[in-house]
Amino acid sequence: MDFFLGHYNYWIFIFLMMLGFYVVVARGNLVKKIIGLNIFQASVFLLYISIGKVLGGTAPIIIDGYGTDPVIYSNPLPHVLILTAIVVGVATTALGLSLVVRINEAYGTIEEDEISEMDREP
Amino acid sequence: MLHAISLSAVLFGTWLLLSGYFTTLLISFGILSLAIAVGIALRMDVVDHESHPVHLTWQIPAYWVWLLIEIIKANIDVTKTILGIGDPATPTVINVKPSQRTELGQVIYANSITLTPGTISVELEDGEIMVHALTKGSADDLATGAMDQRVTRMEGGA
Amino acid sequence: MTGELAMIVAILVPLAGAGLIAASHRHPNQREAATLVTASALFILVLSLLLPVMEGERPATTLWQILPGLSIALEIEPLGMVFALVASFLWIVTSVYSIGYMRGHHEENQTRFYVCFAVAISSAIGVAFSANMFTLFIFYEVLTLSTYPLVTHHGTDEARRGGRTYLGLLLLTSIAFQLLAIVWTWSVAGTLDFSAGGILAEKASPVVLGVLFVLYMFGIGKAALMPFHRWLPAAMVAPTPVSALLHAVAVVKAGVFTVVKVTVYIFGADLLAGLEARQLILFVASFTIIGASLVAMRQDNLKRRLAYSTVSQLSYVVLGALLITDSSIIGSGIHIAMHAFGKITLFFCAGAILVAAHKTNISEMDGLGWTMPVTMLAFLIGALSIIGLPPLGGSWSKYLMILGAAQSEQYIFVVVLMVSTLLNIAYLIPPVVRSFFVLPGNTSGARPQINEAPAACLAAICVTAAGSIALFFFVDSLYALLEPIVMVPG
Amino acid sequence: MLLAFLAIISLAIMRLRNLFGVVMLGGIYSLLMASIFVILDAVDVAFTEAAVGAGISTILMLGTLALTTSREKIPMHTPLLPLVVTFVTGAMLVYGTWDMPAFGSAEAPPNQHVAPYYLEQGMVETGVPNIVTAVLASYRGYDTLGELAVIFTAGIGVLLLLGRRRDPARVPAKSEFASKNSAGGTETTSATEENKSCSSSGGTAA
Amino acid sequence: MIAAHYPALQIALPLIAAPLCVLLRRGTWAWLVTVAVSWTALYVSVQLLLQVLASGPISYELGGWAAPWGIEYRVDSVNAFVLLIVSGISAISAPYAYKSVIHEIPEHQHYLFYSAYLLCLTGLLGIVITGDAFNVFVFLEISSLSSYVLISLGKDRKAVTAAYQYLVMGTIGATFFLIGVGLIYAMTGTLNMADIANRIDQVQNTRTVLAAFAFITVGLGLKLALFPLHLWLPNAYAYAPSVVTVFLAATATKVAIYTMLRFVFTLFGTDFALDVTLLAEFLMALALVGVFAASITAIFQNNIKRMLAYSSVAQVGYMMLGVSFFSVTGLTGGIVHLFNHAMMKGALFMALGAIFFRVGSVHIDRIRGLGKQMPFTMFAFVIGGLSLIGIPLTVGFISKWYLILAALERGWWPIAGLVLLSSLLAIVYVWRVVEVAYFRDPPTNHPKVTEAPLSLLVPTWILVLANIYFGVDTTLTVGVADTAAKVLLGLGQ
Amino acid sequence: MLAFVTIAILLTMALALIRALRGPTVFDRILAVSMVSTKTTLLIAVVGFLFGRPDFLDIALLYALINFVGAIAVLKFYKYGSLGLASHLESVPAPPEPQDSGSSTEKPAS
Amino acid sequence: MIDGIVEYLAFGMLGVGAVFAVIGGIGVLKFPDFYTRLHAASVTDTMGAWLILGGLMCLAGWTLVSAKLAMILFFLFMTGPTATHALAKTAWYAGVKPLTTDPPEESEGAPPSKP
Amino acid sequence: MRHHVILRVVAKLSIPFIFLFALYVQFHGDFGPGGGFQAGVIFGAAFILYALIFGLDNALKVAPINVVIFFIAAGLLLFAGVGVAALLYGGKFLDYGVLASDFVAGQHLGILLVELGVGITVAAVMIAVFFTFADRGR
Ligand code: NA
Ligand code: NA
Repeated sequence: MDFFLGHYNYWIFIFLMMLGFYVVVARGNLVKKIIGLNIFQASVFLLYISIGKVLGGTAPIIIDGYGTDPVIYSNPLPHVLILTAIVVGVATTALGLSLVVRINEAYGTIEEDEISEMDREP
Repeated sequence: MLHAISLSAVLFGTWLLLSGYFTTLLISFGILSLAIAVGIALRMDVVDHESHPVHLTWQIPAYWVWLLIEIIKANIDVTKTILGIGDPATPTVINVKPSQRTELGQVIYANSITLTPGTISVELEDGEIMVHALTKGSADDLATGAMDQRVTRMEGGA
Repeated sequence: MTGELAMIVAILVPLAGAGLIAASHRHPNQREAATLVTASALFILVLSLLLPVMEGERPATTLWQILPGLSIALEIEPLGMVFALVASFLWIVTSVYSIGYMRGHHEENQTRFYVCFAVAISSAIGVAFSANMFTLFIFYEVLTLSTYPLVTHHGTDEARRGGRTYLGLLLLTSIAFQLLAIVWTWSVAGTLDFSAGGILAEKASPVVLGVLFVLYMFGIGKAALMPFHRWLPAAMVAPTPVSALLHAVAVVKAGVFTVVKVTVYIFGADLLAGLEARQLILFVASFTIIGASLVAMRQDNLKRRLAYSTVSQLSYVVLGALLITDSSIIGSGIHIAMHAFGKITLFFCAGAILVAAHKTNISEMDGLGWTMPVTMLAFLIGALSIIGLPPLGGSWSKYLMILGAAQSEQYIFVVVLMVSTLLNIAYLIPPVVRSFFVLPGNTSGARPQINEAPAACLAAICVTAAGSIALFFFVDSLYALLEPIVMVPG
Repeated sequence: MLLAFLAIISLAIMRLRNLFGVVMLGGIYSLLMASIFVILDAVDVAFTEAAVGAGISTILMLGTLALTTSREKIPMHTPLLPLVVTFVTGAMLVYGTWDMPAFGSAEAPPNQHVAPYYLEQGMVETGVPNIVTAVLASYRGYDTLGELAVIFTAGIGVLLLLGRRRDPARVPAKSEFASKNSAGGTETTSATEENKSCSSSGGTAA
Repeated sequence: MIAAHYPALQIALPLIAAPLCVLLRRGTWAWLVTVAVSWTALYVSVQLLLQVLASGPISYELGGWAAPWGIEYRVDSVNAFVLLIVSGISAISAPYAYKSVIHEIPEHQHYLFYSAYLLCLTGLLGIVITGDAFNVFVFLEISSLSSYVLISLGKDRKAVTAAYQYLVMGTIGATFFLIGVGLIYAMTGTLNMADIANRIDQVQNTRTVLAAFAFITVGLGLKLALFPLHLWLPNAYAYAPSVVTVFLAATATKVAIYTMLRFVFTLFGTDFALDVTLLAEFLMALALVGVFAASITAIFQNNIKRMLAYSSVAQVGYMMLGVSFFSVTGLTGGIVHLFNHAMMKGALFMALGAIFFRVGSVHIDRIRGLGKQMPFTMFAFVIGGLSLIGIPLTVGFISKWYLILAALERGWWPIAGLVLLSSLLAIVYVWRVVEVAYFRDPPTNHPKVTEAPLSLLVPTWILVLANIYFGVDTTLTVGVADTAAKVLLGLGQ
Repeated sequence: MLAFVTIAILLTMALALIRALRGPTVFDRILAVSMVSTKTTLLIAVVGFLFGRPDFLDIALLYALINFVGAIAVLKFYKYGSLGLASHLESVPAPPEPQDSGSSTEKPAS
Repeated sequence: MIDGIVEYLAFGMLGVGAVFAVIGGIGVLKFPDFYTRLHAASVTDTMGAWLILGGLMCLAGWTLVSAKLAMILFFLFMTGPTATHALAKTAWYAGVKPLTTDPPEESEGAPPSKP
Repeated sequence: MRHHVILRVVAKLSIPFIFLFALYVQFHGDFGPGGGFQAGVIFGAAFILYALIFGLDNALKVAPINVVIFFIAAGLLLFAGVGVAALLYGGKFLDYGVLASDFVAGQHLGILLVELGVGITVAAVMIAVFFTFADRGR
């Protein structure tokens, strides 16, 4: 039971991850794929952040310097990493969407099947 | 200019409240920040009587208090409707003609309508506000024009 | 000039010639002059090396070490000397012939032809002078690549198809088998140097050695062991001088030369004697000798018939080398030279017939002996040399091989050699007979007009035919030259 | 609970074919994420998620839909392979969690090894009480430099992909006009007409 | 003094140059900056390699923070070699870019193009030089994002689709990598590679580490186009602008392979990879299947760039095959092939770029008769092709040599045979081109074509000659690769 | 009490979520988004108190400040089909061509 | 004493606010059409939000925290109805017809228009 | 959308506050949540709001695209420049400690500048991205 309580949140992240991943690989709509990627990445962010959580801890912003009263802080390192990862995710999304726009301009559709159909014809 | 100065003052106050650090460094940052904010705002041409109604400053609190009471009453009405113990929902669309002279006044009126649960201003165009009301009752209340007069009075007080 | 330097220069001279030829592509006369001058220079250079080698000198030099134990190095030993001599001499003759042929036939892209030819000769010399298997392999591949444009010279669909088979099979065998064998040899022996007695003794298990041996034998695709012989007939689409180059001067000779080298210097007779795989290859070679002869008999196209003849003749060399008796090995070495002269004569004749009479099939050659007497006589000489009748060079090599087979009491190969001789007669003599004794039916009995090939062609034909005869008489010195290769030190 | 919401929203996003609706649900997703980050003590991360979610993500998506279409078509192919791939990946991850330290454990290696140094020394060494900032900008400032380069890349990437060449002849005329326009709070009808024709011609020219 | 900061400069220079290009706003100036920076980067990487060879690994603590708290650069002979490859290719393709870019990209985009190019360079160098697992991710994304952009600038509309595909696959790969790093972090509490290597022993037999290993391998496999994760690559390379193809084909997958080597050997350790996972068997099978499948596909391509792109997938197979032997020889072969493949593919794609410059197409029908019309370009292509096949005296031969040797060392001679057989497939596709270019007459309905300009030819021939030079003089390449292999296997310094 | 409030907010969120899932029009979904956004603002504020870390209020303030930008983008999207049009084009009547993208009453595809 | 009163006041406000919020949420589920749901939503956005924020302010007392809460309150007050208005307007333009009592009709199906 | 009176007025009112808030976030990243990235996004959001309501042309007049592009580059250069400055002062790349006489003060200064660089580039990129998308649609 302890094991379950200590890990079930990971499994939810994994479920989310798989949902996002499934959307990316199974869906033919290019915007939907990007959204799937976002969900996929977001769940990884959650995974990282939960790794850094310390039960009974608080946000790693030092309160009143270092008093005598020991305060437990959560691990700041995953936060830092995920800040970077979020930014990277946003950048990827922006680029991906611009590509989708360009594809739509070039093909008149954003459905993968239709695009590959058009590419197949000479 | 007046607007710019007053905006600066308000922003500076906001900065102090937000910051909570009263060191030289951070206050200088505050001044720098408000300079940037005001500068861009001026460049955007968003600093005028509409955005910064200094002329209304003293009328506003009184109106707010009144509005607050109205909102509470309206909240209770809508809550009752939701819980099925008050008037049943009888959606209505009505048009009201605001009596305010300025667009700002009309905006305040329209937003007040929206803020009050049970009525929503859908469109403000050509000096007419289209309102969607949850119940006939709230539509009728609005039609009495009490709120309209309050807003106009506040506007006129300047 | 020291021997070391001369070796390097010998390889560079044809390359420089190629440059000269390319540079004078706008002036055909200059270009041909460049070819001839280069060829002569090369021959003289190679000849200058002959005496020291006969006296036992072994000029050697390492040019470059690519990896430890893996270097580009040159060394002259008797077998290579023979090959180099043959190749460089025949280049002159072939050049003369080519000039006549190419002009007479109004071929295009002649500059490319001569350039590639020169590069091919350079790599043939490189093969001859290689001091280790790696160096040999490099020149072997350059030879393949430089002859490819020659094979596809006409650029027709047929030519490209032929070229594809040519390149495909040669690269397939050399890369898939030979290279594997080379790397393997290097990884077990740590060296690839040709050294008397071989380098593989006690370096690997008999199974590995057997596999290696088979890989080598089939990997040397230019030796055209069945079933990897198809490239040779396919390459018949090329202009005739090219066929001459392929069959007599450079390509197939490089193949069998490599076989002998591998046999003698990589494995060594002693090691090979105990190898089961040797028997296997002996039978493959025998099969090739007989099989190719049988196929040759059925060919009406003269060049194709000659091509299958070559396939068959190459396996003589393989057979001779693998019988691993002194006389058979020397015999196979001699056969490289003998066959070169014989076969080049035959090809020259075939080309002459094409240029002068525009005929390619044997069935069309009735009475041709009377219009092209010189050519057909030369053809007869060449054919007899291939068959192995005295007083022609080919008789010696065949004799030495049969002797070797008998000495080692492998009589079955004696039988093979005898039967194949009969077959040789069966496919090489009919063209001659037809051309002289069968008269074309539709002529009105009038004596046909003499209509020989261009003078340059004719001159070349005479030289090689004469060479075939001369070799019969100078075989002693050839034997003496080659003798050291079977002498294992210690 | 929030996690459950998140799962439900994700499922809905997956199934909904109206991309506009999907974008809206994406907005909710972001809000839920921010809340969860707050609860997991990752305030800075939550702040970032909030800023991105409210400030740019939705708008960017809408911008894309405006330029493309907002209807997703029903895929023709069978999703068997994706299902398998997804399932295998998920199974691998679940397998991987088996030996992971329990959620929130202070004894987990990440909370024992490097991080304590930051928490103990970070403020002393950098003078910054927000340890996340200290690590972000100083200890791992190089990561942040890289992150900025990523943003920069995306910026010039979008400009390269979608940026249009501005017609030099058109810009001054236009801006002059526009400044006249915005100087007053309202504009005249004739100005509206003129400006309209101007912008439409500019649009086709580019 | 400055020598101590070479590691920092290696990355900082292109990173600073990228925004500088944007500020300059002029294509030509941006190009000049790009050339200058590329050559300086090459100089720096040469210096680094010399330093490493002379005095062992270099550690550079960014921000002055000691590892594992700060981010550390760690240069040893493995990554110094890869740095050299990347910056060397950049130094040669930057001059090449000038005319090619003018020809293929609208003028007002030039400065942004060079900026993106420099960012890509920064990203690739950054991945290689860093000693921090998460930092790898960041620089991976810099290089990836800029690659997506660069690829999408190709003239064909398929370029955009290809870029999109790459973006999706690349992001999945990067996210997998991120998951892997996260799991490692969860188990070891650190991100510094050296520190991970030390601490992972205690948790080596956990399922989490195994999962981390799987995710990192698959993630990087996507990036390095390991069969069957290569689907993004052919179109991306085929439709990108010429110089982008040259640069990416010669560097991007190499860097991903390097990263995989680093993780498998240095972080997880050879024992783990061999004992706990079936990596060796898996890699070998994938590599071989990949080599054959990709080579066969390449044969059927009519777009030559696409053909060479498939060939790249096959070549990745060779590199991974070398790795899968887990021996010094095999690894040496794999690493030396990193270098060699960069040389040959660089030369081949440059020649194709020159053809595209003149002909406007790289379709096989359009190169008819080019052997005569563009003799130098086509001859460069032929030599590059020979190198690809593995003809002696070219670099391709050296690679094959080591791969075969590694197989034989293990006694797996059928694998050696397969390697050689697969070279024959290369003959087929290379020769298709050669045949058409030399033995077909030029099409009559197209204007006459002339030889490519010198600014394209010279870089092409530099690489062609490098193919020969390093095929003959292997002291540098094999020497360093051998050292690197020993370092990775923990046998050397 | 703060815990109770937290639960109430979560409950409200859940209700809004159900609305978001049910639709039926996209506007119902937007409405749900806007509700969730206010609830998130509150939730973060309350949680900040619950944890004794009022620093969190900055996030709530952020939401309060810029959440309506999204709503305006939606308006712009629906009214002009583009985010870039200038205001003065508003008077141009929109072509009444029906567009299925924003169509109402669609349910998640099954 | 004062503290106690303020605390009770705070709890009272929080509790009532929470109740309003939930009821509004129920309304959003229960009401028949989009516009009526908007009304229900505004209950949560006004009373719900204000009372909760007000309660927090009481808890915080005269501190900067309260000031921040006040700012949140102010901007919710400003932007909340703006968003609601924008939404109603959008729906209106998109052709979502309100359900009116006089002729009871199902009018949600009207497709919105987008130029 | 200038005729959307309500929106216009509210936007005018809130934009200065959003700017101020963005800058507050920028300069208080040391003490509380936030920092350059968040500030940049918020700053960009204010511009986006302006562009949504007052039109892209007006927004481009306030922030011409070339100026925006300049800032995109400038922020990154500022960050990297701090790194190089550290080199010149004799420290390692990005070692802010050497930037001032006191190590901690140097760190503080470095963090401040670096975050500023992040903020500038992020804001400019957000604006540029929005402008580009919006511009494409007309
Ligand atoms: Na209302
Ligand atoms: Na921060």
